[in-house]
Amino acid sequence: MNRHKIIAFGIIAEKIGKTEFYLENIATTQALKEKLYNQYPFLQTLTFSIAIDHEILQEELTLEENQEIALLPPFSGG
Amino acid sequence: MNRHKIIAFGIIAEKIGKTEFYLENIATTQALKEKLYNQYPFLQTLTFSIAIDHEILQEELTLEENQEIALLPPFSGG
Amino acid sequence: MNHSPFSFAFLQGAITPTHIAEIVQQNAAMLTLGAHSLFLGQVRADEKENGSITAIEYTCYAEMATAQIQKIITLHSTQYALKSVFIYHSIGTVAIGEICLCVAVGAAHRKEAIEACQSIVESIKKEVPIWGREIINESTSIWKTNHFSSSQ
Amino acid sequence: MNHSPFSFAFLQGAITPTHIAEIVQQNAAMLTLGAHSLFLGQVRADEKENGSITAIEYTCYAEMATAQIQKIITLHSTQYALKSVFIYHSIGTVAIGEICLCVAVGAAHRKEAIEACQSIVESIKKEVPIWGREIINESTSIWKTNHFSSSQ
Repeated sequence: MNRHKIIAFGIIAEKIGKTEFYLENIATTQALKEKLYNQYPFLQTLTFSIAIDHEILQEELTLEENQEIALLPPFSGG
Repeated sequence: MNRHKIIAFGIIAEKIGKTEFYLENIATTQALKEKLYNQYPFLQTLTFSIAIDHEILQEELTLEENQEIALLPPFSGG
Repeated sequence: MNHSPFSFAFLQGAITPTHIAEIVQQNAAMLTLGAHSLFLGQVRADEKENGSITAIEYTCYAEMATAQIQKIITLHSTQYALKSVFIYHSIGTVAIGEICLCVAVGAAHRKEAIEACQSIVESIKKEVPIWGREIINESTSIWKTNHFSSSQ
Repeated sequence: MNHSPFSFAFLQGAITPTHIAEIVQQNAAMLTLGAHSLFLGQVRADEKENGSITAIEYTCYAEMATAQIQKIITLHSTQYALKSVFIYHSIGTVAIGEICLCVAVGAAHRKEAIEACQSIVESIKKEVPIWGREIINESTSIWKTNHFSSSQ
């Protein structure tokens, strides 16, 4: 069984009420998104990126142990 | 008889050895240029502008009393 | 202050005119540098539905933001043959009238300095995980949106 | 320092980091200003035939230069809806590594500030009667040439 820590920022952290949580048994980024949409339906209507180990996800991947998974709303620095 | 004061800057002042001089009996800007080219032949091979009362000369004009006539080599500020 | 001519730091709170002067001073030591181009972002008292903005609270994904900015610096330094790049971004609360971003670029000639500075500012707004929450009053805030968002 | 947000001055000798900080400070008082774009010109130790440059000596046609810069400020302020324009140019001797020109523009948004600053710098180099004499050593100097010259 794998277990991934997910960290959240900005409006996503605000809406889910925490800056980190865990998801279990997600083998791929597709499975990750399904689980997220299921658990937090508001994410279906929000633009956001997923970063795996600080790299923005560009195509679907198999997830590995100890990766840092982050949910990033649109950037608004500057 | 009219008499005009001419002021010179940069490389022009350096080459003629002074920053101001007088020319007499010049009724137009064409006459001014002829006299300048005659008196300082190096001006024929140098790019420069003439300013009349702080305005760059765009077309030939009749000169009036008490105008400030300036000889300006290419600008190199900044 | 970091003494490499290519450096980035998050600063807690506002960036001050003194910080800017220190950056300018560092560039002045470089005898092949002919042009500095600086961009400073400042918090505006924009009017919103429930009142006007009084401050922006910045948060970031620190490790990723730092990595992204280092990439932006490396990319631009090479592409534009830059002599120096100094970047500061605020974290935490920055009040209206205060500076939250400084990008200072040094190059031999003005064309490279100006183009690189502008491109770095756009890259920071697009590619770096920083978020601003616009504070209206004690009970209201709005998540800031940039004119573009990440293409993901 | 002039307290109008649209001002120009010739400074004797180099422009210092403290002058830059003062300009930044003045913009910080403006609550509708969101972007500063600054350009600083610095004297480079370029190699010439008889040695490398050690300083530039600036002279100007003061009345005309001031009138031209005021025109440039008015034109750009209107065209780009600027909140502030501060311009300093050095007169006299400026050593290598020192700053000879500062153009600092403030606007609501970055696009206007950056474009206006760049255009003002180009206008100053093209349209303002200032001349630089590059000092190589005690007996040699060369009149500086900008990348373009007056079209007249």
